[in-house]
Amino acid sequence: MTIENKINKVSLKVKDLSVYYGAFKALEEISMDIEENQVTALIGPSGCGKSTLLRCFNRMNDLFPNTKIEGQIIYDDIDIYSQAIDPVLIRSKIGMVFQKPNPFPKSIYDNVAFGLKINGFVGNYDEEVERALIQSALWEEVKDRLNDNAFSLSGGQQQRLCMARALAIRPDVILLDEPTSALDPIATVKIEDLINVLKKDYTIIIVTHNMQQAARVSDKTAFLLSGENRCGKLIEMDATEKIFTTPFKKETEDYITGRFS
Amino acid sequence: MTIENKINKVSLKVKDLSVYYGAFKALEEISMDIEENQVTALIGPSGCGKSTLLRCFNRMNDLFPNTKIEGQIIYDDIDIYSQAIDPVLIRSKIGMVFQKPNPFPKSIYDNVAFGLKINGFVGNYDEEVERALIQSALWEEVKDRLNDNAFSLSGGQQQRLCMARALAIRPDVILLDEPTSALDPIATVKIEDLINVLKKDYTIIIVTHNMQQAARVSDKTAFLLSGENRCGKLIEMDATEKIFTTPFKKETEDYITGRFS
Amino acid sequence: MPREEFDKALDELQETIEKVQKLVEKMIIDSVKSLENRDMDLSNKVIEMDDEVDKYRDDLEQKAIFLIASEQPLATDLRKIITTLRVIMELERMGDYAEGIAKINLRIGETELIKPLIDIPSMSKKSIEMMRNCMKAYKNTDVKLAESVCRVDDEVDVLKDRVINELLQIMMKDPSSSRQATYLIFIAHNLERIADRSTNIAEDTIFLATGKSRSID
Amino acid sequence: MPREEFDKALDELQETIEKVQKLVEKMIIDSVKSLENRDMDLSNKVIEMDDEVDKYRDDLEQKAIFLIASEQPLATDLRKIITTLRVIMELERMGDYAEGIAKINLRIGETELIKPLIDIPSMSKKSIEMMRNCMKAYKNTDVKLAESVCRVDDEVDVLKDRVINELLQIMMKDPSSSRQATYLIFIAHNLERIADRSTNIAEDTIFLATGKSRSID
Amino acid sequence: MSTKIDINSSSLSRRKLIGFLFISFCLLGVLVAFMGLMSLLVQVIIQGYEWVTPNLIFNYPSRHPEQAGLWAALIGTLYMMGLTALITVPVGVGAAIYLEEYAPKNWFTSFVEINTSNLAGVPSIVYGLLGLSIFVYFLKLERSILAGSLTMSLLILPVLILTSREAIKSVPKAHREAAFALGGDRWQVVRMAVLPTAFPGILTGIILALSRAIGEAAPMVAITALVYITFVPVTPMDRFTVMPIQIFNWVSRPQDEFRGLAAGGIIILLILLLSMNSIAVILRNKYQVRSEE
Amino acid sequence: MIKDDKNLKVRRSHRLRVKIEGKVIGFLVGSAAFITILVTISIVWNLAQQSLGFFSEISIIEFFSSTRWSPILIPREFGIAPLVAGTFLVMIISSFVAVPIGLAVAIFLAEYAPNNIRKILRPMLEVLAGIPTIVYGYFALTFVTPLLKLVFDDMIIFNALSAGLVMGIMIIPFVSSLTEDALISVPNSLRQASYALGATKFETSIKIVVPAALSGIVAAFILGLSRAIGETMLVTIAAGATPNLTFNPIESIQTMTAYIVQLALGEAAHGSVEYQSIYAVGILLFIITFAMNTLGHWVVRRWRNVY
Ligand SMILES: Nc1ncnc2c1ncn2[C@@H]1O[C@H](COP(=O)(O)OP(=O)(O)OP(=O)(O)O)[C@@H](O)[C@H]1O
Ligand SMILES: Nc1ncnc2c1ncn2[C@@H]1O[C@H](COP(=O)(O)OP(=O)(O)OP(=O)(O)O)[C@@H](O)[C@H]1O
Ligand SMILES: [Mg+2]
Ligand SMILES: [Mg+2]
Ligand SMILES: O=P([O-])([O-])[O-]
Repeated sequence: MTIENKINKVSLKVKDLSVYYGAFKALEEISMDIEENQVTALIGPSGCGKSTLLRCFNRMNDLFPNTKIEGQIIYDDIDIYSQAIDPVLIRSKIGMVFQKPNPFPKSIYDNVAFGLKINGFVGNYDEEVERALIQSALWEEVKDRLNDNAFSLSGGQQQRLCMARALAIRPDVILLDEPTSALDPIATVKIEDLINVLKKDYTIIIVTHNMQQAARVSDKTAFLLSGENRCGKLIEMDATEKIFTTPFKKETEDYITGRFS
Repeated sequence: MTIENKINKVSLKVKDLSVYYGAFKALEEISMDIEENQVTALIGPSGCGKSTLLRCFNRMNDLFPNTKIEGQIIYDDIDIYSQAIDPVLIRSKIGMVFQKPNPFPKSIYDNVAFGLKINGFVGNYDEEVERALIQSALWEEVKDRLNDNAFSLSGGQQQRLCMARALAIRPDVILLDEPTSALDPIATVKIEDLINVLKKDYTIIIVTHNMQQAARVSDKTAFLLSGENRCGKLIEMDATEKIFTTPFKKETEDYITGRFS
Repeated sequence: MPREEFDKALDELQETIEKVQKLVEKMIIDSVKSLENRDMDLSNKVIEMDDEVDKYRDDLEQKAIFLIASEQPLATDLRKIITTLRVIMELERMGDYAEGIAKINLRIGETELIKPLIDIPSMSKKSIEMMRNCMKAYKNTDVKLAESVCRVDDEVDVLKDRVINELLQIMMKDPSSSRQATYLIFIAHNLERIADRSTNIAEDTIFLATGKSRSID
Repeated sequence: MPREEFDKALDELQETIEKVQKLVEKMIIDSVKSLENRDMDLSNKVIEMDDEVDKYRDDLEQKAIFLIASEQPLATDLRKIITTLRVIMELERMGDYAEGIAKINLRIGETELIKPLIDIPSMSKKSIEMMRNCMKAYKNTDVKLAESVCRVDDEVDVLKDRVINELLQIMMKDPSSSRQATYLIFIAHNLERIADRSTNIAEDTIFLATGKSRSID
Repeated sequence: MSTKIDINSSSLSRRKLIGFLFISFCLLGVLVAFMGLMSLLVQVIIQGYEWVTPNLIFNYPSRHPEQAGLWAALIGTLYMMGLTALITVPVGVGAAIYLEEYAPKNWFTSFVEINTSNLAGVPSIVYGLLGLSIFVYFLKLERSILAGSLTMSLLILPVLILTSREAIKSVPKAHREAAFALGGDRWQVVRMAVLPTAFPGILTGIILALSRAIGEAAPMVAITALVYITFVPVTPMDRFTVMPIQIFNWVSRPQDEFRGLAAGGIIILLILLLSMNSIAVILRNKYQVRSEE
Repeated sequence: MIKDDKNLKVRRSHRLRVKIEGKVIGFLVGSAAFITILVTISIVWNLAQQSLGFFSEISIIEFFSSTRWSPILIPREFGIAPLVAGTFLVMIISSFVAVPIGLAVAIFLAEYAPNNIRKILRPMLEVLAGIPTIVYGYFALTFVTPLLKLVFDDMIIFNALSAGLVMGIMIIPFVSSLTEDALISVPNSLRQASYALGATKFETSIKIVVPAALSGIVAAFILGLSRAIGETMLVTIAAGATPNLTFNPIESIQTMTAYIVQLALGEAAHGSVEYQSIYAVGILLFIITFAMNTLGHWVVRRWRNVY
């Protein structure tokens, strides 16, 4: 058997996290460890709170009115929800890529450089932009047209550009919310390959509806499910191979085999 | 071996069909037989002309300006593109369901009755609406709320409502253009089950990007591919099991195994 | 209930398996019977039945593979299909052994047997019982029953050794009976292998139930 | 090039297969060598090697099944993985036969052999050659080569019959050698089964290449 | 860049300060805008509230401020609105339907399209000039209420076409496709699938366009020439006046009493307008929520 | 024939009726669209014809080069410069008010205002945008001018400054609602992307949202100013009736539109040069605003980002 529960360093530690949208409790007492330089997949039926949980990691939920958080997320020995922490700082350490490619209506170069400028980077911008584009496997395709508008790229290229944009500010963690659901199969494969390369240097958390994708790219998989009261809970978290071949919980098995109703 | 090439009655016979959008040739000399009471799947990479071909079957392409058709589609011994034929008549015999559920902002009942009204149906509307809803496996879920707005239904229910709407006017053929691509997995399964039931009474043509779906629901599969000049051709058409286990053409194999670039 | 079609397809696979099981059982019974009764016709019939089993096997493999292709099964579903592929293979091989027994019977020809058959029929009975139990265990994913099947296998081994020893005695006493004795030894060997196959199916059942691999041996 | 990761995974499976092939080859060679040289230590080593083969087998099955789960393979890809599962099974069984030979050797014990070994080593050579060829055919999806392997199988069958007849003669002449002769007959039988397994792999190769099922037999 | 989170990043506090200054500026802008507009309303109310009497509504204009009233103008306004609506609504909505649903996409339709949006921006006084020379002199309608209505129709026609087109455009293409796929004729598709959905939007457009027409004074100045009207128009060929004109008339007089009277008239006019506008806004908000579902 | 209505019972005449109905309606709506073309043609033809009469008596050179506009008082002189200057003076003053404040209001509403505040403010602005211009004129004359007189005591009652400031206030709702539309049409995903990169709200608004909506914002400014040029009653009431080639805001001036009103009120004899002069002014006004509107729409079309 090669399924080993390797013990890796914990990058993000979630402790008893509950999330409320107004009076509605979207997530209840989630606790999990996100390990460093591993890909963690969040799976579960629609509306179980995967995106909500993902957005907690970089405090994007702060942007929605009436959101309330209980519990902690420990990153770098600090609770990112503690008073002293400005979410802006967190977000420059924990990058995010969204479901639909959303490049800015600027040149390819400016898209990648945006985060650097915002964060007051002093140094060689060209170098950093090139590095980020190489890392996101886009450099070869765009190096001769860095000043073209980002919208001139195909959907898959746009998504990789969004990856480059996130990578440019050298985050530790990258959050991906269904990054390929708007892409065709070929572009999807490219993004998955990219994730496989990036996990050597980054901690990655990915939300996906595609179970095969979770199986392909991730090391750990967490299964969330919302119960009667529509409130999401963590049912099971384990090595990906384990989850997809012999999950421990019946709910997981039912969901994975499509017998969940 | 159970892969048998049963000979069924031909419902729609495509003969040397070419389609032009202005000067651009989107499809080149397609010839195929669509068999009665069978599900035929059209697969192929994005932009190869699947939707274009599908729209030829009920002359929906007429609605786009500058579309030109060469060749014939024989239905009921008549070329549906001959001068004498009014496309409106064709469309009441060959129904269509689209990618995104598109119910009208009316009540559930009015949605289903819409086509009946358009076609000047005289008779018991209630009966017909019920029949169509039963056929589309939606009756049980909506029978107590027929006057609710159709938007109050979930995505999957909406799509089944669109099926019912198409079924209400008793078509012979149903065209489905990626009918589940906007739905979640559970709703998808329901639509697939529905297709499996409907094929006993209807000839069905389905465009899908999901190869497993094509494999699950269809009896025959046609693989289209566009070449250098972006012009779509029919590469191979055969029994579905054959296409997905041992396709004849290398292009098909490459596409199916995801090695197409 | 979701995945109805898929569940139906899985049930169909199971039905085919059961059909094959019945066939193979009959083959084993008939082959031993033909040996006991020196019934060459029956032996020939057994040999013919093997073709039928092969056809079922091919059909089922085809279907199972297409099912994997079309349904993207995961977890238990996937194990179920993979196990089906393994089980049908074991059954088919069991059929081959029965066919082998029939063929040996033809080789022995219309002569009298050198000794009355006692242990061989009881080996055959044990094997068939094992087969039934393992298939029951498989059908119901019954790990306990599967494990018990593995234990019965030892009894068959003991019987086999007894048969061989006995036949060796006969050979030593009466060298002219060597050929037939050797044939009978092979028949015992075949029956023992049939029992082994049941053990394999039992192990497949454990894999199906737990995902644990079979190398417990 | 798309599906790089998947192709890499397929290559890994192939590598494991080749490793196991080498191991099993060594087991066969060593088991026959231990028989020729009356080398009990070597026999014991062969028996130990079987565990290693089993481990590889389990590992590969695990990986292959996960690959099916995660990559949704279709057409050739799917056949490739299914075939890999079959091939590893055949190889493992071949290892079992080699182990069987080694075990029989232990049973024969430290006594002299009743006759010099001629046909058994040449059977072993033929089987190994078959194995190499069928694995080559499998690796390169070479249908021609696979078909040729099936033909060599007949030669092995002829050899086996010769060995059995010869041993039967010896038994009749010298009943006291019956036991050892029977053992040697089983060894020949095992070698023949090894060759059969190669034929199976050759048939799997044909399935892989064409999708046609194996019941050509 | 460091890996550790730097809690007291100084550059961050600078960035935050800039952001704070900016929002302060924005708030100041909002304050000024609303102060300006509010002081307008307050000014009008302060000066005019005591002039809002039954006299103001039911009397004819007079040289004596305390006897002067809006009656002729009020009826004139309503009369003109009715006529304008009769003329504009069928033409405007029809043109919008044609442009959105029937017209092939070619140079002609794109010309019409650009043309309507430009017409919507043509100063209202130019429409007044147009009405003056075409309706008053060329067609010899004199300075009649019909000439006024026709002029006003020209003025609001582009606006109505634009808003109706927006409303029609906002009906998803998918609805049309679905209706066509059910065997619908083009007109059936428009009538049964498009117009019901577009209706609230079109209605909003109509109300907004009419309320614009009520407030417009400039073209009416050109048509009516500010004559002194002390009767209520009966036939479409009668001379007339409208409320903004009457108010303008009062504003232009130097006496403070007339200024107060003007303020009173403005209050009446605003009440009429605000209620129409509010209906439109409410209608649109309701309709927007629906389409988001 | 296609197995028509094999199963479905339908009225026989139905298809035919639908067909005829469709044809008639098609014709009707087509003619409605044609009317809009007629309107344009008649505007241009009418203005051109009338002003041709004017230019046959007054040379076009004098019209553009003379700096005095005195259509009634002898010596009559028809130099358009003072009217144009007056018009642009008011427009420029109003742009100083409307552009920054309109932008600030729009950014506040689109980016900062919490939902409930936006829900109140936006309709309020829209309703205010519907207040007739005559009311603004009244406001300028009776409120702003007296207020300004406290500062500039030598100011004339009718002056460009008061009219311009109120004009600015008047077009704020127009500018801000167009601008807000442009800002709101920037998809939220861009804002989220920016926040996710560690941008503050200010940085997101200014560096992402505003540039992304720039074409719409510029168009809003242009269209707003075009409106200021064409505005009539406000300037007629508050800015005076003194054609005056000056850029001093506290003087009395006359705009093109105010001139037209003045003449139209005076019942200038139909066919006289004075009567025709308003059409000459009108066509110039038409050309200027038409050009600005075309520019505004072109900016939107040309630079719009398609998401
Ligand atoms: N901003 C919000 N305000 C209120 N409720 C919200 C908000 N965002 C999400 N929700 C609710 O919280 C629950 C979880 O939503 P979330 O988007 O996290 O689910 P998800 O698992 O990502 O679903 P999906 O797979 O459809 O993306 C849902 O019931 C959703 O309706
Ligand atoms: N109305 C149209 N006018 C001009 N070109 C069109 C039109 N519709 C489709 N095309 C072009 O025709 C080709 C085939 O398009 P079609 O939509 O049929 O492809 P498809 O196979 O359905 O693709 P997808 O899988 O993305 O839906 C494409 O190159 C497309 O750009
Ligand atoms: Mg989500
Ligand atoms: Mg398509
Ligand atoms: O086929 P077997 O010899 O392994 O039973």
